[in-house]
Amino acid sequence: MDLELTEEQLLLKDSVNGLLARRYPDVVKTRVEMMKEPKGYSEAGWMELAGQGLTAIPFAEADGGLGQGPVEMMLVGEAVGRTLALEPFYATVVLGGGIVRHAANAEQRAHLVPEIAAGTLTLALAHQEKQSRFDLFDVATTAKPDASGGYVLEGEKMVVVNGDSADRLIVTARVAGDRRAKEGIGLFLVDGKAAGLSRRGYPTQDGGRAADISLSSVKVAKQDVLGEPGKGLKALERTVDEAIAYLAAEAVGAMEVLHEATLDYVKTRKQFGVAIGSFQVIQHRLVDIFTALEQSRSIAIYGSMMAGEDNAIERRRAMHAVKVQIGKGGRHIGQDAIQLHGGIGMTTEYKASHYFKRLTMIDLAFGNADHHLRELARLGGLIEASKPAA
Amino acid sequence: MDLELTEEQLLLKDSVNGLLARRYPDVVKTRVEMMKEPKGYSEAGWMELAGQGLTAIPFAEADGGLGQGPVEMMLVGEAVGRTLALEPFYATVVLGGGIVRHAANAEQRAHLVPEIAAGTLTLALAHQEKQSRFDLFDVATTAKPDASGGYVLEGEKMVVVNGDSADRLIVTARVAGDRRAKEGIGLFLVDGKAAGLSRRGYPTQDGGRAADISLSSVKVAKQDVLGEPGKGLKALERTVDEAIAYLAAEAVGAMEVLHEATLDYVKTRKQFGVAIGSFQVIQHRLVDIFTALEQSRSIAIYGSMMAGEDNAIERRRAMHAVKVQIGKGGRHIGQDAIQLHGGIGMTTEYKASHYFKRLTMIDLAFGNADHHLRELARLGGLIEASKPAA
Amino acid sequence: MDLRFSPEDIAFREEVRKFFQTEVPLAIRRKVIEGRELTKADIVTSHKTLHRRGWATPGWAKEWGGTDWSPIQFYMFGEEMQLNGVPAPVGFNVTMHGPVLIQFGTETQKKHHLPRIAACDDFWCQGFSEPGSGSDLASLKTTAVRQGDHYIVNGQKIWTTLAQYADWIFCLVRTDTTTAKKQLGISYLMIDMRTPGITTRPIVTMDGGREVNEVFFDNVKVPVENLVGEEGRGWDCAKYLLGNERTGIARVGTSKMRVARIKELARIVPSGSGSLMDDPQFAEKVAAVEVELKALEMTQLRIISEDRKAGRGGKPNPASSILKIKGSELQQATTELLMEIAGPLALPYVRQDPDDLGHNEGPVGVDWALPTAPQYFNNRKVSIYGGTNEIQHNIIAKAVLGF
Amino acid sequence: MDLRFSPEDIAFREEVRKFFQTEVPLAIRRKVIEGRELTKADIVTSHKTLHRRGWATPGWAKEWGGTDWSPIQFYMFGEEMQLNGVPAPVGFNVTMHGPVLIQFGTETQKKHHLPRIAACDDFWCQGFSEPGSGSDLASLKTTAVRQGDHYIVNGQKIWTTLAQYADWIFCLVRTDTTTAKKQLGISYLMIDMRTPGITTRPIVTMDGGREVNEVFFDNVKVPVENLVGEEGRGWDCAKYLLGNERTGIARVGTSKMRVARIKELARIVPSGSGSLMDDPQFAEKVAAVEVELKALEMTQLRIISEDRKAGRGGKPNPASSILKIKGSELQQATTELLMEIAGPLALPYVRQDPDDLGHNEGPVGVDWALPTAPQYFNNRKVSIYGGTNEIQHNIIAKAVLGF
Repeated sequence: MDLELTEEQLLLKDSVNGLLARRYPDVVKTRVEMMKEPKGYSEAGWMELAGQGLTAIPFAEADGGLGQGPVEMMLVGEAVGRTLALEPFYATVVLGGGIVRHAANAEQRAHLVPEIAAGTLTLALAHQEKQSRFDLFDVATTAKPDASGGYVLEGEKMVVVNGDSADRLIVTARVAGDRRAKEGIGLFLVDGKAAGLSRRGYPTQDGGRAADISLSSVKVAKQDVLGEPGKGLKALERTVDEAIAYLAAEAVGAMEVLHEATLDYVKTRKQFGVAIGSFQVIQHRLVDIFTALEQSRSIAIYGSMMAGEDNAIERRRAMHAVKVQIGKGGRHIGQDAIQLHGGIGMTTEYKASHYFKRLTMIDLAFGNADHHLRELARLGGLIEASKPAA
Repeated sequence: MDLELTEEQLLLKDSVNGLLARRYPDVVKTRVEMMKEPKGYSEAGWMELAGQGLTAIPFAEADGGLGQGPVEMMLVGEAVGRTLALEPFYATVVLGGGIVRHAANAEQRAHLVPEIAAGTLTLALAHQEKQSRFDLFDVATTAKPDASGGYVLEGEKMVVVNGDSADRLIVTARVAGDRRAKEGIGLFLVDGKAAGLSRRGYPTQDGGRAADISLSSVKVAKQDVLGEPGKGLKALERTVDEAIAYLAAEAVGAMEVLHEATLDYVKTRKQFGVAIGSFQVIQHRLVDIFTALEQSRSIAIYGSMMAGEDNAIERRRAMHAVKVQIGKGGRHIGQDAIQLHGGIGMTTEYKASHYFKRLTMIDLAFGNADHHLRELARLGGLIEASKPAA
Repeated sequence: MDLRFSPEDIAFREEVRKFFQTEVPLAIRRKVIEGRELTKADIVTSHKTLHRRGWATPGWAKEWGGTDWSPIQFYMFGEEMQLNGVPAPVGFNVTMHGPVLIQFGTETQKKHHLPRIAACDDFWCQGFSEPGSGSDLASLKTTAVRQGDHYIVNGQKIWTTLAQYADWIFCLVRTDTTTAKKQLGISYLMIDMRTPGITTRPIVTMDGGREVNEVFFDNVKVPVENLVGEEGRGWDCAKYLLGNERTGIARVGTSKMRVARIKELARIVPSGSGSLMDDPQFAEKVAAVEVELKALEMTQLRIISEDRKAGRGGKPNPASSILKIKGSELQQATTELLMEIAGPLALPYVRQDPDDLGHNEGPVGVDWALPTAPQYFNNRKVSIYGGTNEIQHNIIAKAVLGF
Repeated sequence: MDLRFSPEDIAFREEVRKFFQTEVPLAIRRKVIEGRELTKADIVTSHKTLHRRGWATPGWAKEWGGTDWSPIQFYMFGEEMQLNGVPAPVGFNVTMHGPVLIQFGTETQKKHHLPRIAACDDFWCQGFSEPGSGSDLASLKTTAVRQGDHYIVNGQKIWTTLAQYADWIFCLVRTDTTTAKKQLGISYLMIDMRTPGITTRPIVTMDGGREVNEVFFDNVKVPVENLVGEEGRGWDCAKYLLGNERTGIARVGTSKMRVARIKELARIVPSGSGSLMDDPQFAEKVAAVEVELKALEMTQLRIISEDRKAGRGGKPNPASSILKIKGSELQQATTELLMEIAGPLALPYVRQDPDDLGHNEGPVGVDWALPTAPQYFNNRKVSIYGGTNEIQHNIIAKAVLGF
């Protein structure tokens, strides 16, 4: 049991924090500039992340990655959360990369990983549908085999994060079974410019970009079918579990900034001639924010420890717990940070609202706190019932 | 719409408050004396309540009552809550009297009501069973018809409030159907000294008394069968709805005292040289207690208004809402009152704990807050869904 | 004690409801119910519709176009307005500046302004808050220096709601900077927004809305006849204004309307085998809100009835701070539940203004889900404005609990 | 960074668990798990069992019978103790007075007292709080006046836990009433409870328990050799004592044990068609506690690891106030859930003491349900003692957030 970071991890932490702090000297101003970019982020910035090797972190060295793990991903997530960085690390490396790692065969990985690592290939995961809400297995989009051993996709996908600009999309589609069957889901690699694919991009509530995507007889070549068709759910679920651990770290980074900003604000903002931080009620609210932050940090660490767990049930239990705590903590800290800032907290000109909105959308990603609480309860929770006395 | 009390109601309020305040000059001391009494309350006090006509309030004038309603019962409940009076008004008039009013025939009422009104007959409702928890219809005790048109009872009842001393018990027993069938429940009037009936009395957590009761071939004469056997659930549910409205008023009375006591304590108790009430955090906690009290008072009034509602579903919805708010409010105020009192709040020598414990047990009576929240949700809540736009 | 309403009151409610449902355009009412933004035209149209019926200024003195409704009828009117998604008459006109003029204005001021205020021929806004003064209003710094028959106004106001729509602004300004007590030396001025030297800058709130603004005054000439009340006694006007319409702040009707909307939408959103409304956890969260709301409604009725008995006029009942605290909590809880229904579909940000950032290749998303996140974000303000909930706690602690 | 425990640590945990489960009588452990009261004999038996194994005083210096466990092993030992319902060694002996003697005592005092403390041959209790001084400990008034080779002690202590079992009491007394700073002038005395002039009165708590007492001192003669540390420097001992064992206060193991008990009982209680544990609402309430508990466990491990890194000894990490706040909330949440399982069956009050009020014709009620309400009531204390949660907030505000 060791909760200290290794030398390498400390170095990574410093370098990624340094890089992003340099790229986002003023979070609000930088985001405003990026939103004007066609892709909603700076391509130069993206190449810089790749240049530092961040995009290679989770991939096996054999495939052209750095062979690092969830702790390293946690360190990146926390830095991204502190700066609300808009580069598509989450869409490309966490989600797209996760599917590649867990579903693609060696040949496909040998082809894809070096490109991802180099920053020359961006990905997006197109799984959400209008009706599917938080159920990954709820897939109405269909994939029909064609003569060439490939497939033809038909359907609608929604709020695909960075789906408007991703070079290639990973689309979930059904090769068998009815809409909510857990079997019969395939994972397909589709070019963003493929014939029959149309995407309508838009900004998101948290300052990023996403797209709604229509697929009408979109052809997928044999070599772009990831994993055994029909058996895709397992890889998808494992990827989402890793994404939850990553999002937890990102949330903790955002909570840190809100805690610092609010603490700083109440110590300087004067009302009735004194700093509002001199009121005991305000001080105790900050203590509760600090407590929620530390509890969230603890669960994020737990998440990064469990993200690598091979037992899917144990991993799922842990991620349910992570998402519950992160959702509650983020909501508490976000709402209170706005409240304690007062009017200025409501504005887009000041940073607090940007962090609050990001935390709100992290809670809605892959199931909010109450959804995961329900699922955790269904799995029997974390602790075994005791045995009746002999 | 009028939320003012009538002249008569104001008079009743003053007299019952005056009477109980006189009988309970020091709540803790008086309770300690009463607990030494064989019945756990002062029989003289009980006769005094009857002498003031309180025991006649809800009964029809034709039957020998005062023909008053839920508002008058609310006024008594609030006064009882303020003094934690131990006289068996709840067991005899609210519960027992409720069954008599809703199930007994004219002849039975003509016989029973004058005795209840005179204070010469005490009752107890024996419905709870080991397995039944909060389900009134869950009845394993059986009633088999005998040749004389009467019945023979067999079974076990638990925590029958004032069941150790009541002159007569109203026992729920099954004449037909399985344990959880809503049909087939009968209501039977049984003498406390009946052959085959044994009761084990004990003090309760909130300072009253109750009994566990065994019934082994207990004979019930024809004239002691209340209402049509097998159709007893309706009257039982209506009685319990009225009991919930009454308990809400009692809870509000107890909350009032805790609010006053805590406010008084923090204004006088000194720490670090100043009254702890000078700390803003303490002041805001008292504000939250005050708010919970007023919200609970509001729902108790609502409850008394709806207790007379004939539409069983509407009445039930309302009582679910009442029990939810009362349970939450009582828990919040009770726990915070103890916390703000500190060590002294933990002791039986000081009154706060007595009110806290009573509020705790009121929540557990006939379903706690979360139970009623679940049931209210199952009934679709209080507000209709809006229609989609034309 | 009797919860039932009299036949007269029931008839009144029917009449009001029928009017709202038949006379106020459905398109406008749907916008309110669906949580979409209103245009100035929507607000004014609704206001004028009510004005034609004599219902835009029910609380005013009869001679100036008020009604003789009972407190219950006022309550019913407000609740039906909210239940049916009717935009309230412009509050700056009707519940803020109008009553101040009636109480403190000269005959000339009343004769000229009140009819235009009532009819919303002029759209008013409120110039109270300043960057330096949030909850501490009396510390305001905008100055008005007497120069012949004008005041020269310099300074800045902030959080000025709908200033971009306004023809006039009523302002608190400092006419005397030498007074010891900072409440003194404040005056209440009416300023024509078209006067040279006034510039308005929108403040974009996190929902992308442009409700609030900064208003800058650079040597703005205001005729002295636009002074309301005595010079230096503007604080009286402010106190009077802030004391009005306390019970309305609970917005019980709005929250009821949202609960109904929550149930409508949660039934069309699939969850597991059924709809989200079939999920016990979600249904119980909604029910918990309904219980609080019922208690709050009763608390509001109790305060109305106590105030009536005590014959309180505009004077606020300190207990009504409960209405502000609980009312805002419930407005926030209901908007949060609406966003939860949308779930991942709440993510798209649909531009609200031409100069908004990010290009949008819509139509995107699911129509009903799009306003849910902005509405949730926007409603964070209700526990901040009009005295934060922390301030409301202080008020109760002092005025009710005697700390 | 690695959550997995080393093989050595896992072996250690196994060894500890096996010892607890085989050596500490099951009857005693069941009492703890079922929330029943322990007798003095239970406590002493458990203490002596651990002492025989050398595990009653693991935190002491090795020369006095301590161990060289790593922080992780201390954590595992404490958690296994709680998970298995093993009564902790008497805290007054082991984590309070013992360490103070080792730090501040004379060789004679150590040689005479430490072995008896470690073996629980003497049962100690703590005389700090006084009626006038709750959280404000330094304002204590009990006096000790030097008279030859004795101190004459007069005054009163309150909330003295298990004084009725105690052979000795360690007290803070005022030896100098003239000092400006009230922390000065306080001394730390060891007093034999059999000394004439000491009377103990039980304070019955709302659960009917008699854990705490008032202790009165009426001209009690205490030999000067029972002074620990210098006269007037008792505050140093107090600070040192209060700083020890901060991470233990989270009682994660106890709450885990209770969650397991909750699940055991909720499965045998019928609710609707199934068991209470099958009810989603109840199951979700339990799960919510488990999540908080997991986060708290990680927070505790982080603080242990930080303290180890920072080489903090007894000095408390201010962040450990989080452990007190969250730990007490979870102890209260779990006992409340246990009472909810009992529901109406929690009502019977089974007398705990011969002089208790109300006659009882038992056997009554359902055995497992009877302790649930008293346990809930009793646990209201955990957010009060050892510095109320409000005080813990003040500590974090000051020491961590720099207010």
